[in-house]
Amino acid sequence: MKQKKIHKVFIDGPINPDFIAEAIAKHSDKKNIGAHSLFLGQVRNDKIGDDEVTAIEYTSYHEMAEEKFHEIREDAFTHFSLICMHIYHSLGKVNAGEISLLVFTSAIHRADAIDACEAIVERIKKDVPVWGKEIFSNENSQWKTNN
Amino acid sequence: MKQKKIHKVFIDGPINPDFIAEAIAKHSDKKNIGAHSLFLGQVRNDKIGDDEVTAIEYTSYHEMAEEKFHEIREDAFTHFSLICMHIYHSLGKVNAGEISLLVFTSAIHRADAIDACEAIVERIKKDVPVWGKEIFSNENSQWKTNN
Amino acid sequence: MEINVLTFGQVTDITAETSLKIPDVKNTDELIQLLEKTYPALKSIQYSIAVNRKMIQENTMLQNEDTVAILPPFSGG
Amino acid sequence: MEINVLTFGQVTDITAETSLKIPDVKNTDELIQLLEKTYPALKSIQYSIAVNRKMIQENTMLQNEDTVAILPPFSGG
Repeated sequence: MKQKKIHKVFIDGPINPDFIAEAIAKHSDKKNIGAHSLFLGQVRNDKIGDDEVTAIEYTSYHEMAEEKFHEIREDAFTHFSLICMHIYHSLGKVNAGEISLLVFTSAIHRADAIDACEAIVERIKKDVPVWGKEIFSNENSQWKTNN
Repeated sequence: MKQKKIHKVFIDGPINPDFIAEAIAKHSDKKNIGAHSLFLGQVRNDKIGDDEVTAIEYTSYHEMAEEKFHEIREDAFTHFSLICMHIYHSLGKVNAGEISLLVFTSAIHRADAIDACEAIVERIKKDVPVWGKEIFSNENSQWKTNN
Repeated sequence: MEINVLTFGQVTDITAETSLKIPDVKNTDELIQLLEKTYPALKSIQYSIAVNRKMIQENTMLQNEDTVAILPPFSGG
Repeated sequence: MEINVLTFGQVTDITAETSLKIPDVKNTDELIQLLEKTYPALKSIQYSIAVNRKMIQENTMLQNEDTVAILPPFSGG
């Protein structure tokens, strides 16, 4: 049986811009790449009345989420002509203005990178068991819903 | 008459990952942003026989290009619900593996950021008077063609 | 025979436990009936069910040591 | 009356000059005829024309000091 290569997806806390820069820089020796597409999810300070979201706390069903990320990865390589793809998702607390999701696809041609990136983002939102709890400035909280 | 705000697009040489990280980090105080979409164009080492592209040298019709970038910018804000958008394009020599184009859109919701980014990339390739000359390892060169 | 039940998000808010051991249930319908009886608030929320990390849509037979996860709507990203 | 002509990319490879001053042409068709006569290799390549930084599709009247750019296919990005 083929050994699954484990790609670490979950990151404790926010995804820092420097981490993204490093991820980009690592591709400079893959000289057949012509296009990268990156999606970044940033935590919004949504307002409800006088109150606003100050952070989201992410939890996951870790084992199932990793299987789903693996499946999404395999499907992306099947459906798109990709050279690389990387997914990073935060767990724990991420403040408003910080980044909680990075999807990063690379291809010879731009259409593959762009279309794959978008498809992967949709799959993550829909299929991966991760939950965000919105923490408000008055210390109330509510479970986030995706649309 | 409305004053045009000048957005500097052209960068001398490659666009460095650290520059991209800074561009991302600057958005952390815009807390109504929920999604960023980034497109990066990387110079490919395309091969012709034994020879390969080692760099592209970019030139432009500067005044017209700036007007086009301005028009693309205005159209993007008209057609998509964007909070921010930035375009950076290299001039001069960019080696294979280095980045020559960054399109960076930010919105409340992901669809606006993603769709705008893609539309802007297509417009840049089609409408902006920039030319890339591919420099080969044997010092030959040829003018790049977009598709 | 014993089933491991895992809860997440709003479901954990209701059960107050992230994992439960439930004996003597033959299938997921029986398990859900039992859980909704024990935690009536479950009836008022949306959730999906995964057996051994696979989403199920229909009543599914359970084996000893199976893991059933009660999953509120995902909201990652 | 004098027209400023700007060239780029492959066009500059042919003209060997990035800018030319052309006197006494009334419109873009006349200008192009003159340029293709001076630089016959221009006939073998594709190019577009911009007058004062606006792309034109049809013959266009020229004024003194207008800038006409001869633009090979774009390949930015």
